[in-house]
Amino acid sequence: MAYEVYDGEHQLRVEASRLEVRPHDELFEVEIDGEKKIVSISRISPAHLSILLDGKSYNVEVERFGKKYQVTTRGEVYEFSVTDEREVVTTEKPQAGGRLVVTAPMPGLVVEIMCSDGDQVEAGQGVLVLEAMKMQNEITAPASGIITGISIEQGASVNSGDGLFVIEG
Amino acid sequence: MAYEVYDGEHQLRVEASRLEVRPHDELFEVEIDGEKKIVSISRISPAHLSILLDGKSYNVEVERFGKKYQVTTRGEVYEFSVTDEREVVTTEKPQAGGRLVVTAPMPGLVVEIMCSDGDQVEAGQGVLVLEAMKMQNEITAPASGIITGISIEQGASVNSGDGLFVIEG
Amino acid sequence: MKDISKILIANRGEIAVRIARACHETGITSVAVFSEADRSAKHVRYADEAYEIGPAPSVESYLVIDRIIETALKAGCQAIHPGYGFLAENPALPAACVAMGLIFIGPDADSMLLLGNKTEARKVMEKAGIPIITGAMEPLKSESEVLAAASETGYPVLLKAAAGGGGKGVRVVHSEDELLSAFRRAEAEALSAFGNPDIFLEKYLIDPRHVEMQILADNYGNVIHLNERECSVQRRYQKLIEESPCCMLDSAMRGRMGEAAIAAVKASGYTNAGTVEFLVDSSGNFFFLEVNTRLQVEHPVTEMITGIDLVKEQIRIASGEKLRFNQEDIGINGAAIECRISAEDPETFLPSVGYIRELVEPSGPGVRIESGISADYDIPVYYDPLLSKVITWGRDRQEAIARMLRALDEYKIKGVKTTIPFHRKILVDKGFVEGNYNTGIVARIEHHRTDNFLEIAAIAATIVAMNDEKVDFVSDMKQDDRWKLSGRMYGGIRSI
Amino acid sequence: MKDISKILIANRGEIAVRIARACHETGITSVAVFSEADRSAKHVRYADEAYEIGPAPSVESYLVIDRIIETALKAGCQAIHPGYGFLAENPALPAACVAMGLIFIGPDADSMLLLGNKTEARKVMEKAGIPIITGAMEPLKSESEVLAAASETGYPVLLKAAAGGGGKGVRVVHSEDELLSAFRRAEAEALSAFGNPDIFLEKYLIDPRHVEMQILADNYGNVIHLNERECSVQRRYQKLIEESPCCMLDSAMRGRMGEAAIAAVKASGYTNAGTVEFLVDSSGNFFFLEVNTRLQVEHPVTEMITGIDLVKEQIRIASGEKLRFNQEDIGINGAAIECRISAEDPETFLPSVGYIRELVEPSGPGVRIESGISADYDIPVYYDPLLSKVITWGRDRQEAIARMLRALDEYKIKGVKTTIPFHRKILVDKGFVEGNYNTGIVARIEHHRTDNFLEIAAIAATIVAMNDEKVDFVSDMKQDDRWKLSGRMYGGIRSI
Repeated sequence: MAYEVYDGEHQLRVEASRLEVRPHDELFEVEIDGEKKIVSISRISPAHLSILLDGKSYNVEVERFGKKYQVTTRGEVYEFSVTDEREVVTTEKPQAGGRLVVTAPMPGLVVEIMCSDGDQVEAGQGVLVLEAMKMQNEITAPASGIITGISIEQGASVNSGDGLFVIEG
Repeated sequence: MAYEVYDGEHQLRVEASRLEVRPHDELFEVEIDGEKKIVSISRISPAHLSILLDGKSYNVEVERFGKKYQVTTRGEVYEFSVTDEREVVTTEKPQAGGRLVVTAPMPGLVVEIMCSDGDQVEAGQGVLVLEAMKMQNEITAPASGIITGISIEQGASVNSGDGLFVIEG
Repeated sequence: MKDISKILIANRGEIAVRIARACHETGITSVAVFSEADRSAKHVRYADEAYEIGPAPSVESYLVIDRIIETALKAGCQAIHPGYGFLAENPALPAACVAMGLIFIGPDADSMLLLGNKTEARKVMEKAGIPIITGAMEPLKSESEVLAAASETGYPVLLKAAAGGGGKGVRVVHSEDELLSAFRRAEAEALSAFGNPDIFLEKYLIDPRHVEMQILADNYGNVIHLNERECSVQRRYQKLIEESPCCMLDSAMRGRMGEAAIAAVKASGYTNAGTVEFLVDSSGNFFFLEVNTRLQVEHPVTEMITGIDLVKEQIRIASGEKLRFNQEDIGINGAAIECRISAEDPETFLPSVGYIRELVEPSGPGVRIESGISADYDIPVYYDPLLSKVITWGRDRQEAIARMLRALDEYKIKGVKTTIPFHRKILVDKGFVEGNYNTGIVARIEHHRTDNFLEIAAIAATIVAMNDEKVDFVSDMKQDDRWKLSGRMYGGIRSI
Repeated sequence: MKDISKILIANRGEIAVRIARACHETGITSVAVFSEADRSAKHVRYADEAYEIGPAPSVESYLVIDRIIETALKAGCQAIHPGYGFLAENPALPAACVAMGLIFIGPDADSMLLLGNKTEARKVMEKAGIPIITGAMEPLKSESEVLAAASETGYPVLLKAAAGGGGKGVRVVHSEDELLSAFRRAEAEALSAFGNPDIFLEKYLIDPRHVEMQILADNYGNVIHLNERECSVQRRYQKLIEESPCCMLDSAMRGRMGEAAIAAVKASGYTNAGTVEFLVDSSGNFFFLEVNTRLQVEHPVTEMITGIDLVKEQIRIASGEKLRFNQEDIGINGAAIECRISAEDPETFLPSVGYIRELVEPSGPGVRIESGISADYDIPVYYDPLLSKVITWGRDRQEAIARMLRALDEYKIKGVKTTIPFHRKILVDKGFVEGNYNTGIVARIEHHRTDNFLEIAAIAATIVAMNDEKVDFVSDMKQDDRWKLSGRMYGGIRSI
């Protein structure tokens, strides 16, 4: 099966097929942008692969956050979306005139709310302050619109992903 | 439920009941040899417990080998059998006039076999040499008797637990 | 000589473990305290004893002096070590210790109080003949005082909280029309952070170097310095990388700064371990900044080049021992660097909380780790994002840097974002490598990425994705949604 | 000056990682080789490149000179580092390197050959005026020669293989009636181990100290020593704990031993890093034992007290650089100790193979780990049981010992038995702590256990057992059976 791997800048087509499962590694034939390579992969731990390719040895750490893969090797960090070629590719467009639910990007304490329901805000305007790990982080409006559903109170603890407020465009 | 914990020298009766499950630990009431204590246990990893008892903090590593538990804390290593009180306790006696299957205590290479089937051996007499990790280890007869079933050949690789030979008493 | 055989460590994280290690090595029983969120934290497991002192927020646990004193007494401790942060610079703790017959491992309340007040400290230093930055000698009580002081000093000026520290209540002002509003905001911030609105003003030095002297002072008037630390790699007045020795100091300048530091300590009646911070301008003039009346985060670089265990010396001094060293005994052996590893995005420095799924620590020649984390550890959201420190030693600075790069490559902390990629960028920066840098370095570092390993990374991502397709995604749905949202939010958060 | 920018490391385990780290720090590309059993081993993952060289048994992989040379050439290496063990003391490897235009990081084949032959080495040393142990100067070819040599030397005597090392072909003989059978067994063992049955004889010193001098020699006749290492904690001629400096040496005796070591190196035309081993009797007389023509397992203790990275110096010397140090540049900074951690039962020293389920390595001030293992690693049965080495440094020996005890307490290797409990016993032994010990120390260590933590251990076992009852046991049945059998087997195995 082929995958589209996209880091925000480069789009690569990668097709890998398992040739052999051995006691300490697996051999794959990988076709990347039309070029075929034989790759030995040893999965040291869930997040840690040892890859041998043309004699080069790479310790590669792969972490998945949702559908994004964050890959670290030799000090470089890459962030990819990996899409099955057969999937319908829909580009997420910014919603015009829609409804945007803003959620907490990290767990924390709501120390200040600077807007009220019904306020008109500009994109980038501060809406509330979330304190996490002794640092105060201002959560700003991702788009211009009207604040409609502030769902938390000052002093509340929120978890990552909890709804904070809604902006209607 | 009560358990009999035995380290080859001391026999302790331990009864533990879970009082409370909290986000970072569990509280137990433990009765050990008639004395009751409240113990906080935090399981850091499968083999690693953090125990707080009367303010003392113990990092305890527990590894199970079969029904034996090897426990390490503050540099001391203990080996226990832990038996449910309700289990029928049968002391394993050395088998007289029986059949003893001797298995490989470690994976290795059989580099020498010093006996043949039908040989009379004394307890402690060398029967074969198993090489593991560059060291040669002589496997001796655990009891006197007649060697009957040498099931491996010189040069063979064996795994831990593979049968090596049988002694009939 | 007072007996210290049991110490309560009034802290958490890597510094609590560091202090417990010193106790372990000297046969002292260590007592940890912990909040409800920290039951399974490393410092609790490391200590010989551990007691819960309250709920997760530090104002209800690590900052409650009464609970800490009570716990120390109950556990039979003779002494309390405050570490850094939390109560380490709060004079109420040494005062409470004295009242209850406990030894505080640090200076007495009076010198801590004196040095904690920035304007008072400036006056003491000026009197002792130590160079201070031009500016106001008293808190500025009115707008007219501020305007007068600023035009006398000359722009740019820096407004600072008299009771302050850690960058709170600080404003750079470039011209008179910004001055009054900046003054009002600084006052408000100082009041909220320190309960004291006093603001004073100094000449603002553009991109100085931050160089500090480690000192040790016993209770008998003996004071020595243990060389300098260069701490110019800073962001928002928070140090990120420190090293010793500082490449710009020759032994003559080191001697002058050391003498100034010793004079500063003597003038304030300070004892135990402390740090005198200086700013150094591009001409090599140095100016008193402040005294940190405690162990510093970056103390290990000094330990690496002097071979002296500062925590053990702190305990010895507190027990009433005389200093074991004269100034002539203190040499410089090689070079050492420290990188602070935080749970933060390496580009935006936004906090990254989460669960440490995998941890591989570097080691080998010249590498030391001071860590408060372990595998299978859930980082609490309530405390500082500092996870650990990597310290490397080399025969020379070049070797220390090479070892740091190697150590960072070996260090794997999976589950949260860390500042490791940021540190790598600094360490290969031409200015840093040449030793030619100042506090402006972080602002000019670029976060570009090479595409050298793009293909291998893409292959790895594909292989893992193929494998992931076999597992059930249901449990990940929420995380997936969260990702999309935080993706949309990108650029919508700023640390303030 | 020859260019060395890419090195093949002809080894595995901790020493291969150690060498790759030195390459990483100096910008040299490292090339690992591995057997089929080692695909996922740490040294393969650590190196920049890695090539498979054959099946698991080392005679089919790590010992195949042709495969190693071929791999080095194919990968474009300029040099080969042999580490220790495997091919490190086989003169055929440097000879093959020379023939193929590769640099061997070590001495040349001739001096290796000379020093590898124990009787030839004794002759060279005697001629150079270095004290040797009384005994035969030539291999003993007949029973009458053996009888004559033994009665001339006086009992007890030690029979040794001329081509030998590592305790193979060695027999202690206390009286004439044991002599001839011991001689025949030693001959057979020497033939099987080294392909050479030659045996010679020395006076057997009862419980001497083992003290060795680290040397560095460049290609221009410059030779220096880097102080001694005390390696008297041995079992069956295998070192278990090493330290530097040795407490019984004053600077005069250190000077004399250093001069003897330098003379030994010069007499044999030896270059690169090497070690001259001596036995020291209870009166402080020292006698030449042998030269190890390679890096030693215990080289880190020397690195810790001198600040010199021996692997980097080996590479520099091999590339044709002159020594960067004079003898006067080499000091002694503090004290260092090393404990070798093996996958062995800490009482019986029987190998313990298995899967490393969990790994927590110690760190903090003065602790260094050199390790070839990682978590989730299956220890292959084919190779040496050495897993890692813990090295600690202290301002003095007492601090180094205290740090080692702390480090061993922090070190958690779960899944196999290790020698960590053994090391703790040595480190608290009165003779060891006082520095008053010799090669007899291991035999007299008692493996008693305290019952101090019996109750807490019993509680932990019970809690885990309660929890285990909930899980399905089917997959453990085999292990269970195995345990019972190995329980029965207890005392039925002995290492030979």
